[in-house]
Amino acid sequence: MKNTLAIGLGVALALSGTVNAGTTLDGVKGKGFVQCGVSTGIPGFSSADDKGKFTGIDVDMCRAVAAAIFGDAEKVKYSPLTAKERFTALQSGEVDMLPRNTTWTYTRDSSLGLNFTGVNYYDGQGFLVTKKLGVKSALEMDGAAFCIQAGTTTELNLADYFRANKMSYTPITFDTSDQTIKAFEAGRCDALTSDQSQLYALRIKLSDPNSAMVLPEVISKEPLGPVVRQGDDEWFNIVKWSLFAMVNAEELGVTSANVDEMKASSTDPNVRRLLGIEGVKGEWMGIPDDWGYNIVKQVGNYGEAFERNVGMGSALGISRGLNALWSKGGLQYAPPIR
Amino acid sequence: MTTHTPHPDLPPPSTSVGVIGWLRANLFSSWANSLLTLAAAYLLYLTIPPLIDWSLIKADWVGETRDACDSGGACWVFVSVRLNQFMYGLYPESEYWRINLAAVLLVLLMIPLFIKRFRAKLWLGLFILFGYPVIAFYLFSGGVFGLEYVETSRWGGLTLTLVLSSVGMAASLPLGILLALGRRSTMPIVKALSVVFIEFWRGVPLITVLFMSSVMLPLFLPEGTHFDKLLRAMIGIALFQSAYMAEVVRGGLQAIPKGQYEAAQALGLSYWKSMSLIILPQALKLVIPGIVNTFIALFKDTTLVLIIGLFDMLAMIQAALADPNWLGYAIEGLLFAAFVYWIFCFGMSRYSLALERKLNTGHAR
Amino acid sequence: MTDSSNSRSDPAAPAGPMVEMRHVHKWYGQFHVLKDINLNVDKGERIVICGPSGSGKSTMIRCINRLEEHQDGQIIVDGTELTDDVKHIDQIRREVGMVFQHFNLFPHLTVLENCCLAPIWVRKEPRRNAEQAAMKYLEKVKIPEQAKKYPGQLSGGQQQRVAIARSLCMNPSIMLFDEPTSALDPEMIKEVLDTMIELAESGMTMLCVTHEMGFAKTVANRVIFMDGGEIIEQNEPEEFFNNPQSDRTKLFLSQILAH
Amino acid sequence: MAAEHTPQSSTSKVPLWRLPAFRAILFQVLLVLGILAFGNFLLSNTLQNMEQRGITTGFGFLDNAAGFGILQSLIPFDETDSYGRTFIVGLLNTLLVAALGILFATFLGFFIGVARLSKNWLVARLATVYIETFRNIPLLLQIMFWYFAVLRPLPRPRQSLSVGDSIFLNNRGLFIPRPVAEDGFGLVLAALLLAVIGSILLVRWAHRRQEATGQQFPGGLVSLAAIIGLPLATYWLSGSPLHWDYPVLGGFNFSGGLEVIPELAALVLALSIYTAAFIAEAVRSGIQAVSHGQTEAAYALGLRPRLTLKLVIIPQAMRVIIPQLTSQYLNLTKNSSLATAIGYPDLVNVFAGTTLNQTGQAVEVIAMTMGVYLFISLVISTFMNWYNKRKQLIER
Repeated sequence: MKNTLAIGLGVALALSGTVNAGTTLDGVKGKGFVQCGVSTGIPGFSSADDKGKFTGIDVDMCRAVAAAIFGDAEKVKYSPLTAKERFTALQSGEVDMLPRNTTWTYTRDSSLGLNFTGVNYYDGQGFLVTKKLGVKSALEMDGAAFCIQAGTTTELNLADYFRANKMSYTPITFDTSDQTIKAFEAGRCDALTSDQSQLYALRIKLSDPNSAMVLPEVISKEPLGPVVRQGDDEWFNIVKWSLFAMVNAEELGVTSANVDEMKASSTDPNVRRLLGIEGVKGEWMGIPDDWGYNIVKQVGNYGEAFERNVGMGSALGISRGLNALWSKGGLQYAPPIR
Repeated sequence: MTTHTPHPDLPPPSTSVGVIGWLRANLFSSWANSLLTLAAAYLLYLTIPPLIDWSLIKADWVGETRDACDSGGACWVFVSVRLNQFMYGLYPESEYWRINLAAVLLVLLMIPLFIKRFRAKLWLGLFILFGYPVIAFYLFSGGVFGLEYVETSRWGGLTLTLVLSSVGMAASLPLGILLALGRRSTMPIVKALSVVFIEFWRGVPLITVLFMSSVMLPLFLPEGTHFDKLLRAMIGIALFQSAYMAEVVRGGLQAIPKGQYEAAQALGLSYWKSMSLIILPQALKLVIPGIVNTFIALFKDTTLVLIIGLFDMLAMIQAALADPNWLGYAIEGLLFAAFVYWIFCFGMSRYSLALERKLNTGHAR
Repeated sequence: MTDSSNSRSDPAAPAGPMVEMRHVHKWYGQFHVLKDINLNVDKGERIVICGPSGSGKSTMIRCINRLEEHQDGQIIVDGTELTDDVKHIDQIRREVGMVFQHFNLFPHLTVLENCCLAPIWVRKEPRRNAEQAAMKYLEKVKIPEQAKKYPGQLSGGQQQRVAIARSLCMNPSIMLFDEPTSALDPEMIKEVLDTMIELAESGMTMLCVTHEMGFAKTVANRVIFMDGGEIIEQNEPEEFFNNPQSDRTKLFLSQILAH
Repeated sequence: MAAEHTPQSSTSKVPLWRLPAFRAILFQVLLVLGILAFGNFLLSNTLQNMEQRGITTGFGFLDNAAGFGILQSLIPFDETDSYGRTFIVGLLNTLLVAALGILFATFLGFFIGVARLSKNWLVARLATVYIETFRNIPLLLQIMFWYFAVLRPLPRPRQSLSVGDSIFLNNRGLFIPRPVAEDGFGLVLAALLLAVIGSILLVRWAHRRQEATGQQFPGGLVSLAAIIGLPLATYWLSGSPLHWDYPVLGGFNFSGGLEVIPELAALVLALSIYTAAFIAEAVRSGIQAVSHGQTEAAYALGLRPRLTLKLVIIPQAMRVIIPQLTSQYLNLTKNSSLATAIGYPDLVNVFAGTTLNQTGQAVEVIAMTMGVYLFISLVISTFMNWYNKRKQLIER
């Protein structure tokens, strides 16, 4: 007995010793897929249909990274995470990247061991109220009860906002956004507060979406973007530039429909660099040269992803607003690929 | 000498037997009792008829959409439309037969356990506990024999509940036995370690254990070590329940008279032989009800995995409740879940009771 | 006797029977356990009841202090009739002591506490008096030195003697013994029987269900044989053993005395 | 051992590794080494991982301002308070739920357990149905059900159900007037204190009198009357030195008064109903463990049923019940962590939830959380062991 135990222990130690601390990219290549942390269900950003297939603008970030590395956008596995779990899951290596409606803040960037790679959606915190309540502004809501999702910046912003305006409020905090909307529907709270984009997404989950409205006010800046672990610059770059490639593609007018044509015939050096035909090398980040082409071909440019998932054509019907390209009055601006 | 002829049996007075006697003895033996009976009957009158009316008489059973639910009673259409998801989770529909096959196999394997004449019950039981899970695993996950690979994140519904609980049972029993033996060991360090281990797991809530295993475990392991999320939940559940199991088994070990230990030693058996051949079979037999109770607790505890984002049956139902097409049928969904869990738990507890009775008479003879 | 109601069987005769059973019937469900039992027990009488198991002997004596309820007939104990009236039941239970086959001592109380419990709570005696009385009876059953111990620390024979002392503490006028020795090891039977003999010699009225025929021969005034829920035969011990009247009794005696 | 007659020569002949004592020591040494190695392995990995990923460590975060609000707090708390204080707030909320749950579960459990043994067939059956229903359904499901069942049928604040314009019930909770002490209320408290002390003395006196004279005195009843009556009388005589803070309907909801939030109500309801089923079984098994012979012996001695219960049955049944009861209390306390499923701000929800998420220091936060539960359970089981030892039946 003791012998087998000792041997077993030895083997266990030896085995675990051989798993070397490699880079995230090596790990991903070894596994053959990107492990991507997404939400447990925010329509338009990341949600699974009843067949278990994930879609959304955040999901498209995962797919873009997979396309860049493997040339196959389907090589992704999704970990649905609650807001509470997400950072621990990323820190611990449970997931490789976290595009999950996560607001870029100083604390998170500097003390959690995380790096934000960019902004794939500029958002702001708003309020969803029932029309019957007759409230026109958040400033009229002294003493109201708010349904919030635990572990979000929303929780902090709400506190700040009411403190700044010398008003009181009651926070009712749930683990998932589904719970918040259910409690809102049941009348547990007067208003649901979250990022505005999410409010639109949650509103369609009400039995009568028209009974509720999103207040025009925005009380905070919520730049949302994919997050990776600190200390792995190579991986940081891959995720960051996957996003930039999508924005650049939109700016250059390259879409999934015309990318093959562009690749064959475009003479614009910017396009040629984006598609990996000349000038820049993928191997600088340890991935194939045609990474940009693969992203645009399989996922589309930023505008396509936006329209498909959250834009006017989707169930959410959100206008581009802040998320329009810088050249069109918005904030989306990507450094050039060169 | 007279020959004694016994008196004929007389019928008892009519007030003490039959319906009247029964009523008098059981419902109206005193005025206080009568009052109690009436109160209880009133309570039943208040609850049962409306419940039956709602859940059976006025209920809607067939249909495809919520429009089918218009008669004011329970809307079981919601459950029947989503039933496949509640049972199989997000498992690919074309592969349902694999789960069904595994279930049929299990039932077939279990049948001999209820046949009196069947001899090798112990071996079969051990096979079901330890051999069958391996078969079921390959059936479910595929990737061999040309079966399509289905990743564990798509396992769900009742299937996942059963997978989690059966693996938990299979793993926690041997671990629990080892710990119980460790706790009763004469070696001080072994004993101390067992005590610490048991008390630790018994002292913390399962939810924190699951949380730790689901998100923090990779932090403790070398970078790049990858563990399946389901497997991690299983490890958490197994460790947690093994501590409870250990205490149950320890109770059995303590109940075995000292003479049995001495007899085993006198036969010159080594520690492991005397334990596995003499002591444990008796001790485990004694604590079967306790073991089954631990299994029941484990079965119920598997619902907690929904908090770490695994889709067991309860989680599938919750997800279905968020479907805007079916809002407002939470009661039906939760009642259905309650019913399914109840059937399993109640079945197990009855089985343990029957077993206990059978073993008891065996003792008396 | 303060009870002025009609329950006195015969107010004119103060030395009337201690226990009087008239046409007593009892059923367990459909099963007729006691069939038309008629029995008079006089003051100071010592009666041994025997019979095969299931013959209703225990049931009969347990009816006397209402541990079992009879459904037909009358039972009168020391002038008080047993009815549903709680007052009567209390009255009778105070007069009747009982010793059980399995001792039924209270395991959470010491021997002394076992003995004092009823005197303190039922007769409302001061603890000091109750304890003194208890010690007296413990000395009588020859185990005063065990007073501070718990029942679990005593042997079976000692426990049964404590049980006897416990009953005596209530100063009963009649004692019921329900197979007091059948749960004991052979070497302990004697010590319990000796105690019982001593008690008999002090003039206590006793009803005793037992298979100890030696005890019956030496102590009893009367032996009763029961079978199938009826009293089949009753007689003085000598007559009973030497000259049984019924074939059923004879068969029983041959079985019990054969070994 | 064949060689035991000549121990000296045997040690020299038998190889060391075949001596049981040596094997035991070797095994234990190996075990300790193995565990140390394993622990070291985990620790070094964790440290390395945290270092590499730049995760802040240490407990310094406890002093930082939390910046979020908490639904229910037993101590003053606002957003500017520290994370350390969120720990206290969560812990107190957990203890509140546990205490309320234990209280209700015990009453309900004893009631059902006794009903289960009732001679009344209908009552016994109902109790059985209760037990078999609620202990065989997962607690998490029951919590969700009750939360839903509590929340769903209740009206919005403006349509609150009310009793005499002072107690209001709506889907934000139950609002009752809160007593506020004025000057002179100390007198009432003093009266209460006096009554309690008096009652203790009275019960002692009654006991001593019974020892001495055998006479009994209904000390319990008189004490109860005194404890209730005396403060009430003082309250009335001193001119009702208490006013009530009534809940008032403000803009969105009631303010003032005492508020019971639906999350708390649902959680306490679910926990007590669930645990009561187990306590009822413990009570039943405890009472049934006392053999029928004990009751008969007591009856034969002339003790009435009530006294029999008090002096013979309950003291013996409690030995069986108490250990099971304590472990149910422990389970209830641990199960209160399921609060997080319905958003009740308990320790797991507030501290291991929001605080963990805002600070990202999972290791420290989870360790503190587990530590608290571990501490509670160790304290309770230590008490239980002590109790068991004290109450063990003394046998040969």
